[in-house]
Amino acid sequence: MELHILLIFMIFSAIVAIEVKDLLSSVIAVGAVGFALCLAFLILKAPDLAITQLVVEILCLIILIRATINKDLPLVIEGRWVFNTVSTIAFVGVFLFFAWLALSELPRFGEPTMAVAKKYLEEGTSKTGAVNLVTAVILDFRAYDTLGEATILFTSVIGLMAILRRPGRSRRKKNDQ
Amino acid sequence: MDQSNFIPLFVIIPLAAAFLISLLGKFIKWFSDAAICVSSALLLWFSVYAEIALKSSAQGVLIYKVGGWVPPFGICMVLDGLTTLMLIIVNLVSFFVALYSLKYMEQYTDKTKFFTLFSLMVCGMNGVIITGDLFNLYVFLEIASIASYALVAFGTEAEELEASFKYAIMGSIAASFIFIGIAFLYGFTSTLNMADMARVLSLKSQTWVIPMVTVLFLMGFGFKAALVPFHAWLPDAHPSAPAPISAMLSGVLIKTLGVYALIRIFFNILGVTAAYLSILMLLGAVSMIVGVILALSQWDFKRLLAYHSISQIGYVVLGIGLGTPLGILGGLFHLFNHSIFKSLLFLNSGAVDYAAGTRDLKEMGGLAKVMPWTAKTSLIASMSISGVPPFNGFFSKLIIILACIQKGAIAYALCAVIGSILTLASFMKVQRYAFSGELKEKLKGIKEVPWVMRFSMVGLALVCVLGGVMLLPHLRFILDDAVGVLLQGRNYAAVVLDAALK
Amino acid sequence: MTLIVKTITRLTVGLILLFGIYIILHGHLSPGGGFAGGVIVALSFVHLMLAFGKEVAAAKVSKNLTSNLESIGALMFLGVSLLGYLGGTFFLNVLNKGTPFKLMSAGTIILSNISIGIKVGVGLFAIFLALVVLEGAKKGK
Amino acid sequence: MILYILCLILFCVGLYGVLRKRNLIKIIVGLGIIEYSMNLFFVLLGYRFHGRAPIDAQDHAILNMVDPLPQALVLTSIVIGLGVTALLIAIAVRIYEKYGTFDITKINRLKG
Repeated sequence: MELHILLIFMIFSAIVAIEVKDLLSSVIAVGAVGFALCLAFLILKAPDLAITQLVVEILCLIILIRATINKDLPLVIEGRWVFNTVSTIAFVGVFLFFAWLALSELPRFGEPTMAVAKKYLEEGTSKTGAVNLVTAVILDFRAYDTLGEATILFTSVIGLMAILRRPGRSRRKKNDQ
Repeated sequence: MDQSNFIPLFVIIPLAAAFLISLLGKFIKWFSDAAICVSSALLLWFSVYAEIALKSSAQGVLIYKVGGWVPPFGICMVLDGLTTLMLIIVNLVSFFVALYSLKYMEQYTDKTKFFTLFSLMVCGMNGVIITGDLFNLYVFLEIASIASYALVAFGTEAEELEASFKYAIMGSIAASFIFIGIAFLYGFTSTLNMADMARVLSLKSQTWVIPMVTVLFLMGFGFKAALVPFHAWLPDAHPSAPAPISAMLSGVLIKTLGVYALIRIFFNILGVTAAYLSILMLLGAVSMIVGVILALSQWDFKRLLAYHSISQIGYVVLGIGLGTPLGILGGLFHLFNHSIFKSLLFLNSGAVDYAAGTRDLKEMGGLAKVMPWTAKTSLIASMSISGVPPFNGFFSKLIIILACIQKGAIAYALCAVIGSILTLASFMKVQRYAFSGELKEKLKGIKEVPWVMRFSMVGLALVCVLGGVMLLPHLRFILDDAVGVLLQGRNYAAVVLDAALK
Repeated sequence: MTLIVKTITRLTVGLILLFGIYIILHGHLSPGGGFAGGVIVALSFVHLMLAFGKEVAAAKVSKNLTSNLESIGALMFLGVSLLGYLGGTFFLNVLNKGTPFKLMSAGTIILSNISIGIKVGVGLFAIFLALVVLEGAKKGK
Repeated sequence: MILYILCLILFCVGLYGVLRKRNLIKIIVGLGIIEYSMNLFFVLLGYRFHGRAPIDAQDHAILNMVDPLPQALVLTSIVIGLGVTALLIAIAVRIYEKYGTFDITKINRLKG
């Protein structure tokens, strides 16, 4: 039940974050969604994710606030809003309807099949020596994924440095001279 | 196990190169150039070696169990016919492009960051190709995508940043669709290994899960492959990138992340039916026609090429969507050919940009006199892309059209012929305005590009001319193995799991 | 920032850093691990910077140091994965698994956690530096 | 079931924000919401009623743990989200510098 309330709260804050005119308020509202998500992870018995989500959320908020502060706040003028609203609602309706059909064939909520995960639960500690089975999965059974994950962060740091460097070109084009 | 020990090297080599370049490249001037050359040459060698190793293996598929965990509990790498074909394509193109960018990238600052990102992008593509695990595919797809977002904006001019932002947003939405699709599949099958997933899917009955997942993957990978309703980012992103990166993006990235992942998942995991195939054919035909029509009115050299990428991807998807052995053969062969001649064309456009400093076709003219190498290689590439015999593009287009007729899809065959004619017209325009005619006064002083850039263009042009030999009986096994992998459908599960348990 | 903020920062920043290191080292025993711990380590430095001002920070910390450390962290993780080749397979957990519930257990997992912690901590701090401090400092003028 | 649908509604809200808003920061915020919703969706799939966190205890065996695999995958996905967000903010900051606005109706030198 508490999950339902949290999710409704998240949807509400998300709508606020999308619709509010002030950029700072928008960023703070999305922070609220993130912290609610962190609580949801705790309720879903995922403490690793809750910690990670919490700290990542803090970092994202700091960066987003510093990036948006003192920047312009353009008026959002939506053209053709009737058409847009109708098409959006139609898309969402179709998407949710088919998702509902497909979801009803999945195992019911709270009773996953766990074909592969059963083995992790049974043998994880004895085979890897790690007590925290999530760590056992990410750093032993699926460590190759984690290599990819570390590489993604590396890529985005290098990419960010590359984008922020100036000047970008060392030689001006000839016809500009 | 011994036989397959080299498979992780396809990821380890570019990763190690990327990390070392970013660490040492700042202190040692020549290090980044040397490292990128060595790593791409090694990768090319290993992808040829993979073909040999696969040929000599007993089961026709090599499995590498990462960390020694038996699939589906760990991640495994799968090397089969389709994988080796894709590896050869990616590493061949990236080798020539790496050589080309040694000189070309001197126009930009901070070459070490460029080579780091380039290496990471190659690593991501190789990872996508060799993995046998669905979530791992997603992770490596993101590596390649993030590297490409950053590389599109590498020049940090306003247009480049704008294109990169658009591309990153579209790409992230596509990735989120793929992620939701993977979540659905995981919820249903409770496994992530592609072979195991195919096995479970063929055992459990369902009516709506696979259609839902199909649509999600079609949107996700369709974005990455720039099929027509999802193509809006491509004509901005590809021309904005530096020329070597345009060559990589158009030449191999959209094929690896889009077409390869799409067909691998559709054919080998979800299982294809006539309905899905007809969707693929329709998307392919629409992309083919719309892309080429949009290309006709372009005057920017690189934008024109980018629109042609959409059109040519349409050929590939149409050929594969036919679902017949001949059609798939044509589609895969065209995939190979297109990656060669499209990268060559983008390198040509980069050479023109490097020497003459313009991308506008109206400002060029008579460049054949001052840049003979560029002009000749671009003529070869133009003939290839328009399907003029005896260049490689002719054979693959012919096979696709024949396969259409064989299957009775005359309308699609007509579309393919019309698309080809329009392509020819468009490239006649390029040749006419850029290379032939009178040399303009402003362009009198320009020189041919340096020899490394010429070398990569000539190398790719040679592959274009000789591409047809892939159809000879001795070399045809490369393509036939790849076709066989797709045609086996969900038997992929049995083949891979058997080989993994040995 | 005011004196209150600076004083409290002096008192707490060490604790945050220690907590991050604890999270990294106990990744295989309790929730957390290299990634979460790395972010906490990065946040402790971010905290310091936000309190003591960007001018001081931008002058003191060089961007080269962070990016070098990050590459080293990434290389370390790749090295841990290559350690598996000692046992014959990429990413094999070759080291002694030890007894569960002890700090020194789980073979290579603890090494991976440390290298990811370094990489993530330094990488995110580099993002913060580049995006907030250096950009912000330039804007402020 | 209702939880899954609520989660997908959150996804749609994010998608609406990305596709319909004109401000770069709003678009990034929308993408963040999409990432939250897809992470939550995956974790929901692994939940078991009356489950325990997947960490062994020293003195007694814990039965009925939740599925650790989605948690491991979502951990990866959170990092991917962070990387993409950081990169997008960098691009947005540079665009702001070049154009002096976050409004995409004014950022249209490319024809599309």
